[in-house]
Amino acid sequence: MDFISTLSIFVMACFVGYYVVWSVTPALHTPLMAVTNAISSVIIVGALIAAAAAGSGYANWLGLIAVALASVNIFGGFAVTARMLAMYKKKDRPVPVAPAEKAK
Amino acid sequence: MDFISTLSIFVMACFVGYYVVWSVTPALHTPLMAVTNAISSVIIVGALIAAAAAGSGYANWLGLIAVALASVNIFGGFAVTARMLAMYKKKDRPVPVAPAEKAK
Amino acid sequence: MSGAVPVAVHTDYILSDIAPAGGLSVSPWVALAYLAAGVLFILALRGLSSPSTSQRGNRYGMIGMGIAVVTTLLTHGLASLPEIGAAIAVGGGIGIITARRIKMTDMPQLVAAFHSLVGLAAVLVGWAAYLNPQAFGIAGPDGVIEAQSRVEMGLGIAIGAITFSGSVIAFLKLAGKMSGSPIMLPGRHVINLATLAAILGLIGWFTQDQGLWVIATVTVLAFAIGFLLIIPIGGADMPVVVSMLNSYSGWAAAAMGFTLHNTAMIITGALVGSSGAILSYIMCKAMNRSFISVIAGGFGAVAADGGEAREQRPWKRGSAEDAAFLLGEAEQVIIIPGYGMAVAQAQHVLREMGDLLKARGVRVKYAIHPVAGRMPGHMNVLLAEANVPYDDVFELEDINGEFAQTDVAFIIGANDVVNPAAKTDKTSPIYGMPVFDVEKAKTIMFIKRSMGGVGYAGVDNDVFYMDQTMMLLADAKKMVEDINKALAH
Amino acid sequence: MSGAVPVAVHTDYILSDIAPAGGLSVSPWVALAYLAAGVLFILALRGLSSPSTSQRGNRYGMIGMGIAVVTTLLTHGLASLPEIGAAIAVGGGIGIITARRIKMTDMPQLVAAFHSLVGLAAVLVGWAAYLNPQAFGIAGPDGVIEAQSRVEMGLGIAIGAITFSGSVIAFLKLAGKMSGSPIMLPGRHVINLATLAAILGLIGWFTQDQGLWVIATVTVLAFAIGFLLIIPIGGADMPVVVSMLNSYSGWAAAAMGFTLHNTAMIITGALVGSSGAILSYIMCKAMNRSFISVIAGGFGAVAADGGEAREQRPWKRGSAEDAAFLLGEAEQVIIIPGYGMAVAQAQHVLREMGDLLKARGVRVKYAIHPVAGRMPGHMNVLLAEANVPYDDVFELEDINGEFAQTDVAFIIGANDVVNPAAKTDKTSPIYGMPVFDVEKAKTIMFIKRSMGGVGYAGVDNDVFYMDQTMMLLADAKKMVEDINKALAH
Ligand SMILES: NC(=O)c1ccc[n+]([C@@H]2O[C@H](COP(=O)([O-])OP(=O)(O)OC[C@H]3O[C@@H](n4cnc5c(N)ncnc54)[C@H](OP(=O)(O)O)[C@@H]3O)[C@@H](O)[C@H]2O)c1
Ligand SMILES: NC(=O)c1ccc[n+]([C@@H]2O[C@H](COP(=O)([O-])OP(=O)(O)OC[C@H]3O[C@@H](n4cnc5c(N)ncnc54)[C@H](OP(=O)(O)O)[C@@H]3O)[C@@H](O)[C@H]2O)c1
Repeated sequence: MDFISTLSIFVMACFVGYYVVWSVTPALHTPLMAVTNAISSVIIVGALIAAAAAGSGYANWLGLIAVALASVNIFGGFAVTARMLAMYKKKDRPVPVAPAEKAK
Repeated sequence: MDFISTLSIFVMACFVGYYVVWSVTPALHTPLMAVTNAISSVIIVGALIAAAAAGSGYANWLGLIAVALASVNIFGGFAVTARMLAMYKKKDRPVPVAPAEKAK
Repeated sequence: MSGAVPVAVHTDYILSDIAPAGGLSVSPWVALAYLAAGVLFILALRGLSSPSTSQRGNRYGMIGMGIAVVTTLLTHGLASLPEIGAAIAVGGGIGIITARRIKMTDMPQLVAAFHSLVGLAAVLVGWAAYLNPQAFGIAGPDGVIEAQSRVEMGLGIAIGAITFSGSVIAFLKLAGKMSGSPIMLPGRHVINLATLAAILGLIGWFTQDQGLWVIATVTVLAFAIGFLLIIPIGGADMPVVVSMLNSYSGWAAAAMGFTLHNTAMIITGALVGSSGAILSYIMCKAMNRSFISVIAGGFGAVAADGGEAREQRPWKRGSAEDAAFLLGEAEQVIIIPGYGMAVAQAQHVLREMGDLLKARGVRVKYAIHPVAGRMPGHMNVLLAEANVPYDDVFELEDINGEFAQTDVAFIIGANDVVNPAAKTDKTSPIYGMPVFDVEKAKTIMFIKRSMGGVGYAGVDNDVFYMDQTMMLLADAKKMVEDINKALAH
Repeated sequence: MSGAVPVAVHTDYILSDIAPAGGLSVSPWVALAYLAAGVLFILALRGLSSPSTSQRGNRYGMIGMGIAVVTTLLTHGLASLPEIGAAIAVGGGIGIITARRIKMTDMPQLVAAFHSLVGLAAVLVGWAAYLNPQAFGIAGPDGVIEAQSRVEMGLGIAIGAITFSGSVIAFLKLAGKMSGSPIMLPGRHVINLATLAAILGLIGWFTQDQGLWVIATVTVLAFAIGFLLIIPIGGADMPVVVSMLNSYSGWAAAAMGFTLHNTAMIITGALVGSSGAILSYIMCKAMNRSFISVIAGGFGAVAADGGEAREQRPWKRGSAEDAAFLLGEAEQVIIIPGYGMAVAQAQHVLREMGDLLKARGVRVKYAIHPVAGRMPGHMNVLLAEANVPYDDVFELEDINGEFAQTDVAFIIGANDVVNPAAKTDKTSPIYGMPVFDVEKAKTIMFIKRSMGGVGYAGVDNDVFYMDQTMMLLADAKKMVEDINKALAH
């Protein structure tokens, strides 16, 4: 994969990002921040390569630490997003008539 | 440029196309058809390669014909789009008070 | 194996960087130029998101095309420049003259005609690539084309050929040079599927056998299926077909882009492909029909039969003077233009009428249904041509609530888009299509030429027979001219 | 040239396909898997266009991440699998527990904390790539890294380090572990620009000299500038900063993606980069401030001064019983929540209040300003947590016309977003920001803790002193509980 291909993909992805993010409904902007956080941990790919590679003890250790850090984000980010979205989900169903008890 | 890069660019471009076209205002759907027509004549790139290449008389001729056909589209498509858009443009200015004469 | 034509090595390139044995490896600057062209095309379509940015967008498109053409010429030799210049001049001249001369009402035909050219160009480019694969960097000196390129080439040629012949039929039907009524061959679905299967099979075979007969047969079959697919579709369904063919021309360009590893072509192909597909989808949805039912064809035929038993019920006829009086007294008038306005070329006199009414203090609004006319945005272009202010033009959802506060709903050459059967009659072919609630207006004026004429869907319209409806039977342009005369008095 | 550590050739790959001398050429299936991961991430964000598709979107995101991780492990050896598994387990465990435990009101801090981790991970990956470039396929056996990769690596490390230290400060300020007031160093703009220039210069130098000191200096300087950039920004501006850092973390991932030629990372980087940039833009625009003025810092300081001379004018205090009475009699109540509601965690009792009022036949609507609270969508999440029906929640433009027909505008912990100075007072720091027209409502109820407390912008609010305004001074949760008690009687 040469540089220009990579660049082309990047440029196209920037356009996609621009449009896809504008299409997110404002009510879901907080989950958006959480889920982008989770997916930006795709940096774990680099971390895994470093952790799995033979050769340099330092690089291995840095990789392993990075794997752990990225994992916090991945699991935490998706989980907290799922938790938030589940709240919105509830309200797609008909409104409960007397939900006051549950609230406290 | 390997196949997967090309494919990646294509996939991203499909997403871009999807969003960019949905963002076109319905009032401009006719100009949209005209301008997509014009840009799809980018096939002229292939035609030029064939027309410019030495080696095969047939391929040269096919290329030249394709160049001419694509040129009809390019010039015609952009020109007719410009003509249509100029009409919309007029109305961005304040409405003329007595334009009834011009209409016939 | 007759088609592989070994050629001499090229010598006349300026920035030659073709790796002769398979796989174009172009210089980064060239690749960057094509990427820039692709990005400019994206910006061109993006500009269409509002009328104020649209002209700039169109210019981006032109610049993009200029970059693509110049880059190609610089990298692929200027030896044949005179011939190429001549070809561009001839084609460009024809294109510009056509674009200048064409009437706005003929836009659907023009688009169909232009598509056919793109389709044919794709076929020719595919053939040229087959005959001279080294020039495209897809074969070694032995003339053997890479398998992947063969598939792409075959697909490009096939899609291009379908686009060509399909667009020709669509053009003929739209231009009225061929009967719009669907021509139904017996067993056509079987024939079509078999032909399609044959084309795909041959493209597969082509990876094994580079023979001329394979690609020639693919071409012929694809031309044939283009005809076969479009012939049974009624003239009124042509706009969906045109848009679908637009989409095809995009995919054909993309297929050639894969062969040439050309970013500009790939991006454009995807843009045009999506664009056509989305417009087809929008049209089908606004008509509440499935894409499959449009493509399966035969719609016009059924409709013409279903629309006969009519005119039993009483209805009221009005004169231009009656109409002018009521319009002049109104507080708010909503004008609903449709296909008939385009046929009659009544847009200019209609705008005059709007101006006359405004001068009397009447609030005038134009309501445009997403499928009014015969092409997406058809009415908008015509009203724009007639200088109707953009702010007076409303879309269905934005104005439909206003009919209850409207004195006159002025229907000019529209029919299906105001038919309440779409809301009430489950058996109607237009059931489910969103329509204007004209029946809520105090008075309805309905311009058409005769009580016998039907709209696109060929169904009767209850609005004709309503108490508050005044039928104005005449050619739309004539009728509005008469109304204007009466208003001017 | 001290940093190039030549290493042994790797032997333990399963699908090893690294071309050792520069340029990763991966198997098509692997590249396809990364592309699929990228597409799934796009679909994840796309799902957020509506609450009903959002959960599916989140699952797409998880699947995409799974594909990326598994693909990497399969192609880069399972030798260290136990260690890697342990690292994932520890990190994942911490992540899940945090996600479960965190209060919804603490979401801004959590996001900031998570960003800092992404930033740090990017720095570590960059360093690992520097120390063991062969593993990443960016250097030959001699350990000399390609120039282009050095630039990408340097940028990735620098952006990652800025993201890390900036996010740490943002976290500390948002969590109240550090004073929110801006800390202004003298000459900070000069220091910052010089540091940035030094970083870029060193990255340029790095292409010539692969020495450890270069990259180490870049790292240290980038950590420093992260602190320097964020320290002078007031605590209240932190949400814009968090979003901006989100954007940075995306660009850092993209830079590493260029190094690894990894489609998933490039796509994700672009998505996250755009997302953060657009959210920052939305926030700045909704506050009518320029991004530059936010980044230049010092906003909180000015505001705190400007907001002192107050409380000269008369105002009316109400009790919970008064409020309950008026609310119970109303036909329509619009509730405007703000940052104070989040601080007081009053969302659940507020929903209860809404239910009690609805049971009495009052129409209850919630109006959410785009920058209410401290983070985009902040109020929506809290109301969603409290089970407020989605249909009762309106955005600014959709509800602002309704205040004239509203009996009670119920402002709970909001302040700036209802301040009419934004419409009238050109000297106000919030001038030009769109606000709710609460002054058109018959009665205004205003919950805050004291007449002295100011909102984010630190300015006085004319609404306090209006004839129809009833100040309800108390903690928001306490006040609403009292109102609910009174309503229940
Ligand atoms: N816009 C698109 O993209 C698109 C695409 C595909 C299909 N369609 C279909 O096209 C239809 C469009 O609806 P529409 O309401 O615009 O038109 P329509 O339903 O086709 O009706 C056209 C009307 O105009 C009248 N008319 C024709 N020529 C006239 C003339 N010279 N002077 C006065 N009246 C004339 C016709 O009646 P007379 O013959 O009695 O005069 C008829 O009532 C919809 O059914 C839609 O689904 C639209
Ligand atoms: N949402 C975003 O993305 C974002 C991002 C950056 C900046 N901002 C800024 O944040 C501001 C948001 O405006 P806002 O109207 O939501 O809030 P605000 O203007 O910050 O006002 C908060 C109000 O809540 C009151 N309050 C605080 N704690 C309370 C408690 N426990 N009980 C009752 N009342 C309490 C405060 O007064 P007392 O202290 O007297 O109680 C104050 O009046 C805007 O200026 C916006 O520009 C928002």
